[in-house]
Amino acid sequence: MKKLRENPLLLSAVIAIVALVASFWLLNNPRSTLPFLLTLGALLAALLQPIPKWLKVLIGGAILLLVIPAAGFKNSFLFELGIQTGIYAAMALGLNVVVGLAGLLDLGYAAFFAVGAYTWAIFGSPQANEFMPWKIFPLPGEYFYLFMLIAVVVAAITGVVIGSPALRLKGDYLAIVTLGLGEVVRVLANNLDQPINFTNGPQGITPIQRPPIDWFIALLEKFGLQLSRAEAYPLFFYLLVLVIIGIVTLVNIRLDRSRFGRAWIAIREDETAARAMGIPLFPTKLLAFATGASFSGAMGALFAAKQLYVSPESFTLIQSIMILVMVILGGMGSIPGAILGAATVTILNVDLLKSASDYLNDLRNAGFTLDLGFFKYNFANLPNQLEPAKYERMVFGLIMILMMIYRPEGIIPERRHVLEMKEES
Amino acid sequence: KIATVSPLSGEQAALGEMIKLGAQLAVEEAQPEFEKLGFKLELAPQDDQANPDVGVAVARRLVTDPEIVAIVGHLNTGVAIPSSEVYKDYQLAMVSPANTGPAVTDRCYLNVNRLVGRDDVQGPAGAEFAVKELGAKRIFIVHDKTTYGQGVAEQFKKKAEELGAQVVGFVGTEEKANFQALILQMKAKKPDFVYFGGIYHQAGVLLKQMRERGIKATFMGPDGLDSSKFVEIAGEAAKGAYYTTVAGPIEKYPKAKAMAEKFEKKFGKKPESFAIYAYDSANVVIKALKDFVAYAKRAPTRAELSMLIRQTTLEGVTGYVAFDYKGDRKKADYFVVHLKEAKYPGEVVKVISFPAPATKCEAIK
Amino acid sequence: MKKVLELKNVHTYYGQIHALKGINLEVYEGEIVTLIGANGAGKTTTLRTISGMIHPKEGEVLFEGAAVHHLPAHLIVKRGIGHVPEGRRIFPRLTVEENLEIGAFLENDRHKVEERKAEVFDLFPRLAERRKQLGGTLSGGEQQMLAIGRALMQDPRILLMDEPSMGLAPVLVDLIFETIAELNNRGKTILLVEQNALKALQVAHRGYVLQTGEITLSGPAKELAENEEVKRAYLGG
Amino acid sequence: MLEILIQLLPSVLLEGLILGFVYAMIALGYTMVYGVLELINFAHSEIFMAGAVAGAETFILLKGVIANPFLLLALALLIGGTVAAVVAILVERLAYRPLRKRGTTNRLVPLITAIGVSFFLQDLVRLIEGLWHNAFYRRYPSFAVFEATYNLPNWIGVITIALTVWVGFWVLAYFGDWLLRRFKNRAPAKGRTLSLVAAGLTLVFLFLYRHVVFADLGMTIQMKSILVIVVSLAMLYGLNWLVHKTKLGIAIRAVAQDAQTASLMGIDPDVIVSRTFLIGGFLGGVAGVLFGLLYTLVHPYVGFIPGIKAFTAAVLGGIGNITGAAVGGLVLGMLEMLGGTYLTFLTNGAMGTEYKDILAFMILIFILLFRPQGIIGQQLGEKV
Amino acid sequence: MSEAPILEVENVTKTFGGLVAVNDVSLKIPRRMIFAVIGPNGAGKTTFFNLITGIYKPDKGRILFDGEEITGKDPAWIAARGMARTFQNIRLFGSMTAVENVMVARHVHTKTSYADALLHTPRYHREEKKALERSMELLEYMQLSHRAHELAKNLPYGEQRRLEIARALALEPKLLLLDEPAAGMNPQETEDLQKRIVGIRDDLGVTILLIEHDMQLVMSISERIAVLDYGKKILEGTPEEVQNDPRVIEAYLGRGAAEGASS
Ligand SMILES: Nc1ncnc2c1ncn2[C@@H]1O[C@H](COP(=O)(O)OP(=O)(O)OP(=O)(O)O)[C@@H](O)[C@H]1O
Ligand SMILES: Nc1ncnc2c1ncn2[C@@H]1O[C@H](COP(=O)(O)OP(=O)(O)OP(=O)(O)O)[C@@H](O)[C@H]1O
Ligand SMILES: [Mg+2]
Ligand SMILES: [Mg+2]
Repeated sequence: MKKLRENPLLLSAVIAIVALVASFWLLNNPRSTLPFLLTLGALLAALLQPIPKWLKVLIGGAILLLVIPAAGFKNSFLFELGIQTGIYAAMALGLNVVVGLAGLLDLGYAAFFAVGAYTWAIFGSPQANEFMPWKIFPLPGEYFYLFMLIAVVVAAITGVVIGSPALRLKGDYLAIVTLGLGEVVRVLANNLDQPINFTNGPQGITPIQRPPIDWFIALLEKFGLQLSRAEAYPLFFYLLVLVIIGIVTLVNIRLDRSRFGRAWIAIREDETAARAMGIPLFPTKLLAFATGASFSGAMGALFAAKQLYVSPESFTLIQSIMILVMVILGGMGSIPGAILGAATVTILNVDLLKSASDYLNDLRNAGFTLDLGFFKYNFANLPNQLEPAKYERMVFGLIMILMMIYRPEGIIPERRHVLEMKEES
Repeated sequence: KIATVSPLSGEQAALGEMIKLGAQLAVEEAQPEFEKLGFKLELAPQDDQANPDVGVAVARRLVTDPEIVAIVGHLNTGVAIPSSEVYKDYQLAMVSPANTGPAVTDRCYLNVNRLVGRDDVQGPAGAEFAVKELGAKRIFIVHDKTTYGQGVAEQFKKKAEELGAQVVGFVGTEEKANFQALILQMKAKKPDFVYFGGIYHQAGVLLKQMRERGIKATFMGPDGLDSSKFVEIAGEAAKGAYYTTVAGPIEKYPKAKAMAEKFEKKFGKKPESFAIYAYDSANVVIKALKDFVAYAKRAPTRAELSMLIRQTTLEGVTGYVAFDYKGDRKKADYFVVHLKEAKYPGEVVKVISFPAPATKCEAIK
Repeated sequence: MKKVLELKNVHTYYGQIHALKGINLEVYEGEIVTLIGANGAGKTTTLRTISGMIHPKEGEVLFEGAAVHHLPAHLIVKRGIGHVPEGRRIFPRLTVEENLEIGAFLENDRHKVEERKAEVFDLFPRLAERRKQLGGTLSGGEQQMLAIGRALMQDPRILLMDEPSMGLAPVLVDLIFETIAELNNRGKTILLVEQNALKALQVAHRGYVLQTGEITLSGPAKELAENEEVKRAYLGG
Repeated sequence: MLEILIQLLPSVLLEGLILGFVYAMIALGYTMVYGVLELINFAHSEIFMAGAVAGAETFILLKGVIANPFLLLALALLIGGTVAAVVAILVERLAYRPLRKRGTTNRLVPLITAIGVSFFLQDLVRLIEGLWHNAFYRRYPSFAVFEATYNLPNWIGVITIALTVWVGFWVLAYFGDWLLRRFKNRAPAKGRTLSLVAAGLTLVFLFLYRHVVFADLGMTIQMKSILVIVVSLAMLYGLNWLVHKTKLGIAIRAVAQDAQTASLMGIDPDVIVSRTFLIGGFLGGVAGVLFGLLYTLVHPYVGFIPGIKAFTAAVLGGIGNITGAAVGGLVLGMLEMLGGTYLTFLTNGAMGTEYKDILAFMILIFILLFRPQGIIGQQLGEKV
Repeated sequence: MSEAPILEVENVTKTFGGLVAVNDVSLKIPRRMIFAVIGPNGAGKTTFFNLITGIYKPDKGRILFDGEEITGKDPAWIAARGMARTFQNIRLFGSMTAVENVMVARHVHTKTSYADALLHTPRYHREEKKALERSMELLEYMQLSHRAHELAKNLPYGEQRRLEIARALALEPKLLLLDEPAAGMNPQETEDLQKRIVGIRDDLGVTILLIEHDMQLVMSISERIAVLDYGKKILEGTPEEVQNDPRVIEAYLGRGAAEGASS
């Protein structure tokens, strides 16, 4: 292993081969979990190990843009997985700015997600007719892109509004206040169906317009791909999410490496010292808060368009906590960590644990007998209460505990990048 | 394979589990028959955690599994709607044993059907009985802020007001333990009738606390109260309460009785709430499947099965099942049940037959 | 004279950092021994190793002949080692009196606790005046007195003191050194770490010079104070 | 309308008080652990739940065996408390201690662990209950003694109203004075003057509304509510005594402030932390049993909402401070009840009971803005 | 000296609960001077620094910095005006590298907007490069350039103290406040430090205000000394005056130390 590390050529070769094998395996078995995981593993290894940059780009691009879409046509669940991972990754990146960089514990982050989602949901559906004079709603799907920007702005403003009182508090007090404000947003969404019907309350809003993709289908046709709308949408959203993740990551990196990023970390490390070095506390914190919020807002709008339906149930405290878990599991303050954390949690939650329980269920249905010599067990006798699907949460909790015990700094710990001094020529 | 999708973990697991068990019973009963036909019928229970994200993800998993032919689920309308958007794209049939929100079928998808009544029917049915038969004048309405509870409560309110009763309070609450704030409001408003739109575990506690604090108003709720748990939780307080339900007390149907006995033998508990709907839902699917297989000697495509399910009729444990053009049950009987003693089930005091309201379907996309 | 404390070839690490590279050191009953050395030489680490706050990777620490280096701190303390830690480490939200009482945590005899408290108040009358004040609001010098008093409440066999004069006003520095001599007169064995090497060597019987984790010199305090090298490096030009 | 509001007031405050004591009981456990580990023990709500479920089992199992309800309750409290304490200690051993041993400084890591523990415990209890009873909702049996309702004499209600009105006027007077000072540069009035003004206005008010205030106010209280109040007061005093007057208490605080130095005093921090969890867990379990008795229904997910509320209460009062937890609980309980009852009336039904949590949180924020350290919490001015 | 003093403190008082930590202190500090504040432990020296830098708000009194009133202003605002400090207990940003620590203090002198940072405009590159270069220069100046890319928390104590000074200098201060810079240093290291402090004043023209218990250091480099006791300023004067004042000897120096310092 160590030898492998020291030999970049060998390492590159190994990773490339693994990636290739995994890809083929996945393409032939798009529905099984193992090849999928192996492919992701190869992707991860390619991005994290010290191999040449062009190879990283090549492997990463091939897997993300060719292999997964190709497999996705056979198993559109992969797209769903990719989209959800992407949405959460973007949010984790946003929360990473708030919690990871600036050290502000925010337990109400889903509130901004809700704000973004409702921004598009209300105007991209007939809902707005309920309280607007002109009966022109739903707005056509083209407006989606505009509304994504609006969602960013609205979420950022919400961030400022929520942050203004909350950020004057410290530590755990901040946590509880953000938790409360997050709940406030959800309760409002749940109750603003009267006296004026803004959100349609617990009934939720549906149907929501999706951005039109005729041009996309036409484009694909040029490449010789004939897709129906139903098939094209997942692909479209998948690619859209990839683009957004790209943008969001770039924004994250750029902020991290600017004076703002340094100021955030300084505040996280020592507020008093940071102030004594000329960093105004409140505006800087607010900036972090609003930045994080805007990421979440954008993803909210996307979520609404993808889901075609929003209701307050999607924006609970558990949601906020799960995003926090992603950030910390991945490694606080670390950008690849946030993405990986989001991927881990999402894949665990909607794929791995489900596959495992499906598998156990199959064993049971087939009456499989485990025979260890001294221990015989027929799965058909598995009591009903031991339904595997019921204990996914428990397993998830256990994984969280074990992760924290054995790798508390996260999967990819934050590592401060080295500032390179550009040589004067 | 038939899949059930319902929350199996988290707070709503008790309800979700009933869906699973009901369907499981139906599937296991039908297995031998299918084996004879040379096919294998299996159940794939899935957990949607009552969360729309997870629901959609599960839906995606299911549609891409070629073995899955139909869905029995979900529990929550909020999960069902986005998930059924996915099923629709793959023409995968969904038969809902629990979603009462009008929007589920008002979208007129060909593949989406439901067995339960709609909120906009059950609520008015209850209101009619409350006002006309029980003479309710000052009505206090409470709901649980879910799609289901609030939906029913709103429809109840509309009808009750139409019929000339006064609605003195209309309050939503997510509270599960301490209802004193509501009870104090009732004390001030002095209602003679209280309607609760929601499910038994809240209703039972609310009713118990109401009686403890001396509120004597008549209590009524929708089929969310149709459970022995309701009586168990409320205890003596349950005496005199009413609820409306689509499923008459099991004893009334010989078939249902047999089913209940089998269920209890198999799972060690009584079928409750959505179990019988799930049982019937699964049976609708099974019947359609069987018909097709027997005729065509091959497994149907999803589209074929969807079409067929819409046409299928069944003499189920919940009564006669047939779907209208939107996927709603053509005609559902609504029973008003009175708990004369604090014992479940109560006595049916009235049967109201109500067709599903017609909605204009726009050109189906 | 009885050997109270002995370090044999002790190696201590902070993660990768090799802080102590084979320390050999001994303290006899009734002695004041001082440990001097530059910043980062490992003085604090030596004391922390003795009292079990950090465990050596190699070598052994013998207290009254028995190896203690594998024990957790609270068990070592139980055997009779008192430690006045670097930076005082007063419990900021306990009162002066509670700070002292917690020092006598292991003593179950109320009488003895009261007796010792009286002794400490006798030694530092200033603390008696402040007995109800929160430890965190004391001034630096008072905190130092409290830290010493707290260690005395344990009635340890040997007292480890880490830079008791750091950050103190010159008058207080004098007072602290007088106190150390006074304690020693009453029979306490003391291992003293000091930046103020001149003063330390004046009060001590013997001394060790520590340099980047190794002992480079040792001997009677008087001799060390005369040593040219020591003078140049630690006593100031 | 106003008359109804006034007549309801004593009952509302009384119910708020009871609810407040429930929150206070749970909040004590949070504060206890926070005081030592500076860790928001998110799993406390599940420890509480374990106690509640264990209490229910005790009741159900022993109902036929033991006839005396008070003895039965005592047993349930004991068993519920013990089970919760054992769970708490196990959680500490298995999940938190390894973290401490690793010396992780990041304070969010234990938080995530706590969330994991919460998930785990919820489903674990469900699994156990499911295998045992094939169902996981448990109902506390009712006993006539506990449900006996007592009418409180009217004068208590009258005094409550008078006091509330007086406080209301006092706040108004104070605010008015503040305005005068701010805009007219008047010298501040003495506290006594303000009180006198308020008292005078109160008398006028009582005179005007005497027919309302002296009508039957109908305050009732149940035996089980009285039990809750008694037990939580006992817990509060007991804990205060333990933490401030005993050696163990001083040791607990010492470990909280500086575990490493505490070990230099011969204290084994592990033992102290374990004991803290034991005490906190026991209190949580007792609270759980009383919660179940009061509100009837318990299940594996019953802890979450009261847990969040109690945690809020602990913060509101000043986290880490025992009296603060109680005060925070009471304030939160009252606010919730006031908001839940009155909002509907005040907004004419536009905003109802469902906004009570919003109101509670708004006030929480408001209070924290003026007292960032919580109501009772001490300002630990960081010394730079 | 016609120039106005860099810092004027007028009748400043600060109390904590019942304790008067700083009691009616007035002080004028001329430009380009090395000025020391000494006094017994708990005399209020650090509190005095905290008042000047805005970390505490005075209960009474006025503080003028460079002719401008700064009483009750935010510490960041004051720092941006050109006042920098070090802390009695080192307060570096532990998980940042040394050079990043210094760059943090360049915050106010870096003129990149949020949009610049996002879009990587030419101005961003220019400013970022400037900040980096300046920071490296300062590390060089404090002889720390070999440590530039190490995490601050991994540096030895003495280097951490120097890094704190480098960080403070990055603010381009007109006034530099040092709180016990020699604490925990041995005589040898103290001597180095002494030279560097004088150097900073001479090279950069920065006024220096210093708290120190090491009389050797204080007496040899400061031009004026103020003595605090129980929050009150009891004396101000040249080192000789202070050293020989009986009150100072009684309350602070003690007889032994007074001899030690003069030797
Ligand atoms: N917690 C720690 N983590 C990592 N390294 C440490 C730690 N504490 C001390 N060191 C390192 O160990 C070495 C010895 O440090 P130690 O504190 O024992 O020195 P010292 O002689 O007491 O110095 P000083 O005079 O500054 O107190 C130093 O190089 C220091 O950087
Ligand atoms: N935040 C605070 N809260 C309460 N008391 C404080 C606070 N900060 C300082 N004090 C008190 O004010 C007094 C002056 O403290 P200060 O730190 O200014 O002393 P100092 O002169 O710097 O002493 P030293 O030389 O020991 O550093 C002390 O009695 C201290 O306990
Ligand atoms: Mg040291
Ligand atoms: Mg100081």
